Amino acid sequence: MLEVQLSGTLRDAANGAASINIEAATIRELLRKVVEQYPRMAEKLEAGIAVSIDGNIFRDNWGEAIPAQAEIFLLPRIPGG
Amino acid sequence: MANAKGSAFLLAGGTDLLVRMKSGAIDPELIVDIKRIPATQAITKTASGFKIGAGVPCAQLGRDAALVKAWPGVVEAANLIGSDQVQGRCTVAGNLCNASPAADSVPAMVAARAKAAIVGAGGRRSVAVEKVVTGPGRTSLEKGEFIEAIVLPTPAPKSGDAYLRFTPRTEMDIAVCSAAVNLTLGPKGVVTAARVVLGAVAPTVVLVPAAAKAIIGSTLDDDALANLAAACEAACAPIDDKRGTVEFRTEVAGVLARRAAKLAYERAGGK
Amino acid sequence: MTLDTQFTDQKFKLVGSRPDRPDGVDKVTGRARYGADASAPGQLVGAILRSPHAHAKIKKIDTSKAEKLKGVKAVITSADLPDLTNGNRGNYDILENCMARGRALYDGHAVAAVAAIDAETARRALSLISVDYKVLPHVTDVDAAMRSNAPIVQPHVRTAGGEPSDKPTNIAQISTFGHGDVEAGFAKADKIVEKSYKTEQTHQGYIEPHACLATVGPDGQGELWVTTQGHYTFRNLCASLLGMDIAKLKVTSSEIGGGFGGKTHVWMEPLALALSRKANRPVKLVMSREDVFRASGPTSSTSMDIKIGCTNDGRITAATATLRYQDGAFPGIWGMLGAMTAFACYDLENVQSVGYDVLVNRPKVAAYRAPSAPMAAFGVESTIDLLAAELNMDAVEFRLLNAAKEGTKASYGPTYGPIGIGPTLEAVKNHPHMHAPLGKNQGRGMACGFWFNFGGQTCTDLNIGVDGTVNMTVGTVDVGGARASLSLIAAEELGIPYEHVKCNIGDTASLGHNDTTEGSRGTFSSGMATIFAARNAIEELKSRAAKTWDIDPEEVDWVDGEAVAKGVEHSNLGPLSLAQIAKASPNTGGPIAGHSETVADGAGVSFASHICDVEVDPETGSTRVVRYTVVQDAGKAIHPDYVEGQFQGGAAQGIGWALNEEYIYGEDGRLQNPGFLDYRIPVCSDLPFIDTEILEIPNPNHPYGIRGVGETSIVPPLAAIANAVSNAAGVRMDHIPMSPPRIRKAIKAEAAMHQEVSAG
Amino acid sequence: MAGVHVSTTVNGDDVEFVCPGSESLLDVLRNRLGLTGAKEGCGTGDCGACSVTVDGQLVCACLMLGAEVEGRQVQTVEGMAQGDQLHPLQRQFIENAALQCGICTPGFLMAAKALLDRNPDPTETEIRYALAGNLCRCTGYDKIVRAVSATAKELSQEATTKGSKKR
Repeated sequence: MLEVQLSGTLRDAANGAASINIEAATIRELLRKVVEQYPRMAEKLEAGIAVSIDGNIFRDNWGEAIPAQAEIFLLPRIPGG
Repeated sequence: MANAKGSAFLLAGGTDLLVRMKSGAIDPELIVDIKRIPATQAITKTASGFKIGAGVPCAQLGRDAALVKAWPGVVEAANLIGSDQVQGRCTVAGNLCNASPAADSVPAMVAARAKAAIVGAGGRRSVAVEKVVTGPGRTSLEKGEFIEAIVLPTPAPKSGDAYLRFTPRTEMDIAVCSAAVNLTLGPKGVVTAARVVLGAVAPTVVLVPAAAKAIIGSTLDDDALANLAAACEAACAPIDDKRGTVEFRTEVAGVLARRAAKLAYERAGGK
Repeated sequence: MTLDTQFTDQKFKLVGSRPDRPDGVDKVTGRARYGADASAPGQLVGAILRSPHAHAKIKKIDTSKAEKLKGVKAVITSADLPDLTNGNRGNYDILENCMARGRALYDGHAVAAVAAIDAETARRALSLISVDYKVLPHVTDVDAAMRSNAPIVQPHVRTAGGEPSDKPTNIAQISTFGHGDVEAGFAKADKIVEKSYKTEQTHQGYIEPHACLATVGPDGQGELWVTTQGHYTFRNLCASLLGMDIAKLKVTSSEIGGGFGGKTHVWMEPLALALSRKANRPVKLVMSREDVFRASGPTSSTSMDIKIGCTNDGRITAATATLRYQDGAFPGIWGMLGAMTAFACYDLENVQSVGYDVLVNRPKVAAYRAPSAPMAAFGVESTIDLLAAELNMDAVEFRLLNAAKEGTKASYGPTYGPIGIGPTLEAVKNHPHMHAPLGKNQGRGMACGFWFNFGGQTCTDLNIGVDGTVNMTVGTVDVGGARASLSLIAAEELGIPYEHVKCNIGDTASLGHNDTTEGSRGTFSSGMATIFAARNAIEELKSRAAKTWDIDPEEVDWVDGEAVAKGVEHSNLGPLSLAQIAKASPNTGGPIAGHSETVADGAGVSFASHICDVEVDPETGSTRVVRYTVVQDAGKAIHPDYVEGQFQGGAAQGIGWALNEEYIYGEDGRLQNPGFLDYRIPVCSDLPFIDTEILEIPNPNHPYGIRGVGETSIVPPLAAIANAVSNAAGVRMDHIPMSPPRIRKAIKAEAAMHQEVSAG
Repeated sequence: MAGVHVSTTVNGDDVEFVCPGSESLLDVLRNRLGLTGAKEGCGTGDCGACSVTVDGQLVCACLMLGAEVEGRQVQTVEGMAQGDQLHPLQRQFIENAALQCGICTPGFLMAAKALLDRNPDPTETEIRYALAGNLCRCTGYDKIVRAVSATAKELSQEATTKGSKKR
């Protein structure tokens, strides 16, 4: 079971929760289950999201494997200059 | 020109005119390029001083050794306008006629007692430079009149002039405020005559007789300089705008006048 | 094929050298073609009418007189741009920003556009369009916009991330980051410093205005030549807004004359396409400099409160930041980014940062090089200096004591891998600059900065010619020398000379989707795709060599640009060079190519520390930067000249921001200084040489260890210069830019306070 | 205003064109003569990207009327190289990585050439002030100043060598 930390306004969509517990082996599975648990997350995903796995930030690669016990953060997708 | 139906403009360097055309502020029906008139293109040394043709680019002033020696402050001021690119085109007559309170060359010309040689349908007349500009963007020139030259006198012996401006950048900027000082020394380094002029602190440049008075009779000691600065501050009537505040312009005008006076004093041979 | 992104500590022959850039000759001879340098047969000139009001209802637009003017071929208003956004509010905002829809939201907001046979006719046509406005109250200041009685910019907006409410507000979003218990942390502190700061709005100031040439036919096919950081993103967005098929709009990125984030967004390109579609002729649309300032995307102005507490031995116990960023007239995420980056340099047990995204009647804010980070760093790094002074501790030592390191939980959440903040601080500590004597009225300051960096979708194609030279096509825009770096990487992998590689930027018809060149991703992501494409080509080259030799491909190795047959049984087979294999390719299976379509993820975070000396004229407040040093972690510098260039350019932009650049709005809500005369970017005589020191702490997620380098260099300057000015002038500067009037005012206030104190 | 017929010389070639009296030299060069090397960064003489020389004098082409170049000698960046030989400034700009995006480069080259023509051995300060009319937003000017310095050095060495050969 992963403890998925939520940042910023993502907590709004999870009824204010700072973290949620999800069983997932890839980013794709993680995001699917997040939306299943919290349907309002769908809009946030649409707007863009990034997943930090053990400190490495992934924006797009949903096939990325998530190690067991990994530290997971859901972050809003960030633009650059 | 006087016969033009719409607006007619004289093109000297064009560095202000083209910007105004581009912004849509003016839409001339007629543009007359005076640079094709050879007399407007020369700096002439005369018995009484220098005649700078209306088409002479400012950069040319800096290349005229005699002029630089006689009026270093005027040349400095003219050479502060814009970049090298602009220097190759802009003119002191144009700088005057554009009638900006922040024009760099104007305070120095006023301090130097320069005169504008004006030509029109009614003939020629000569007017002190400080009488040409009547307000921001406004001059006392009649329709059909134009300036054919700026005339500078021969400086009195043991004289010096200087011009300093404040800009946030080192170059490519408009004066937030400025000061020109022209002074003459008597025996023992005592100032016997002075003209102090401020720019960008009022709708037109300001000649400050009280500031001149504060240093006449002195050897530019600290008290005299403090009085000079105070007189300058008192003469300021600036506005708050994107380039500076009333408070800042006023106090820095005093600082610049002080520094310009010292520079002019050195140039006059004072120690 | 190896797709392993892990860093391998490969030994390089070419990477790290400094060859001439491949686009150099074009750019020094005037041949390089930028946005405004293209033209098409029958081309029309486009022009845009803009709102003179900061906030107004548009009651009516009458274009009939303009349409009748001879030479006018098309006039458009929002009626010609029907809403096809299908509920996507983000896209609707972009559409509305390109052309006002019933309301003007800022001075400069486009309200109508024309296409005519020449510029003069287009200009006259604009003057014939009459717009009936009802002027509404406006707000341009971020703090004023947050007050409950402020004019509302976007009536549909409700605060995200705050207490649920149905009241219209200008606070679009509140974003909170952090961990621990800050109250408990402050309770443990021996010293606490709390201070408020402000920064004014600045513009990226790229020298090339936005420009494009659009052609759309009645068959629904179109082409767009445009100066952009992301032609694929522009294509997708323009196609979507105009109801075109993505495949039928070909977008070509011109040479780009600077972007720095400002060319990641569309501003007027959909209008050029709409005009062209209506006129059925090519339309060239070029912004004036005034348009660029009024109607493209500057960065946020901000207001913030920073509080940091520490123990007497210099350990920070708690830190908080409240950051109010204005987004312009459309919701953005700029306050959120400020909150994420504010404390990222430090190892903090208790930290909280709250970012407010606030709407005002100003142009839509866009990314500007490490967007939002410089302002937050200004507040935090100024406060850190104040705290160090309270402790009587050296400011660098204090930072080193509290710097984040591998294993630190970042203030924005995740735990750091190997990072460079400590090493940059050590380098600063030991740098001769820190120990050089200072002159009269001079002061020294230093500061740190952080930025994320990104990767993203990326494609590279690599086609090998029969003469053994390599034509490479990439999809990221070259904003500052990337073609040189990517050619070095391709040559390195293939084992051929740098001069044998020609790198092109492909149009949208040539490659799959590439994300915009933002987030310092160009060399990181296209570098990764280039490595993969080259390795893909090498597999093919090996198989061709095997065919030539009639042996199994498994028996072929690739060594220094040559195929080598493995094992003693093949010792009679001499190596085959890339050129030899290429020459034989028509008979071994046809053209040889390598390609890569990938998502380059795992861009490493980046840190920098800057040192700055300034001289302040106490009588005028005039400030000159007299010495400047940049220390930054690049992961791996592929072409060090252009890494240094990024460091120097970022520092120079930061210097302008710190000292003189600012948007100045009048009471009427109009921008007062939309030009390079009064928006004062640094000129050559304003700056000293900018010294650089490149650190190389490999990014574990890139085969070469590359980190992005483009953005972080703009993060520390505001703070470093503020610290230097404060040390030189003896007063703490809390408002950016530190223009001469602000410095004079601060000096006078300080003197008055001292007088009061001594009198009391 | 009515069209003006102008005969002039651009990069050594005789050229004729007709333009409205109010049209800038920059628009004439770019839109009528196909010389897009000079760029419009501001249109108000504040960025120098349109720098060209007229009778040897460095000017902003945006601040001059096309009609004014009647009978004059106009030089643009396109005329800087001699055949396939780049001007030393052009080469030094490439070798010193003195450009990033390159939009300001033609203007800088023209301004730097004007400087070296009148002052073959400028100090760093002289270079910085002479180039102050040209804005660059990418480089922080560092490598530009170095490239101009290096060119001055190169040209002076060349002059010395030539001089000694003559002797």
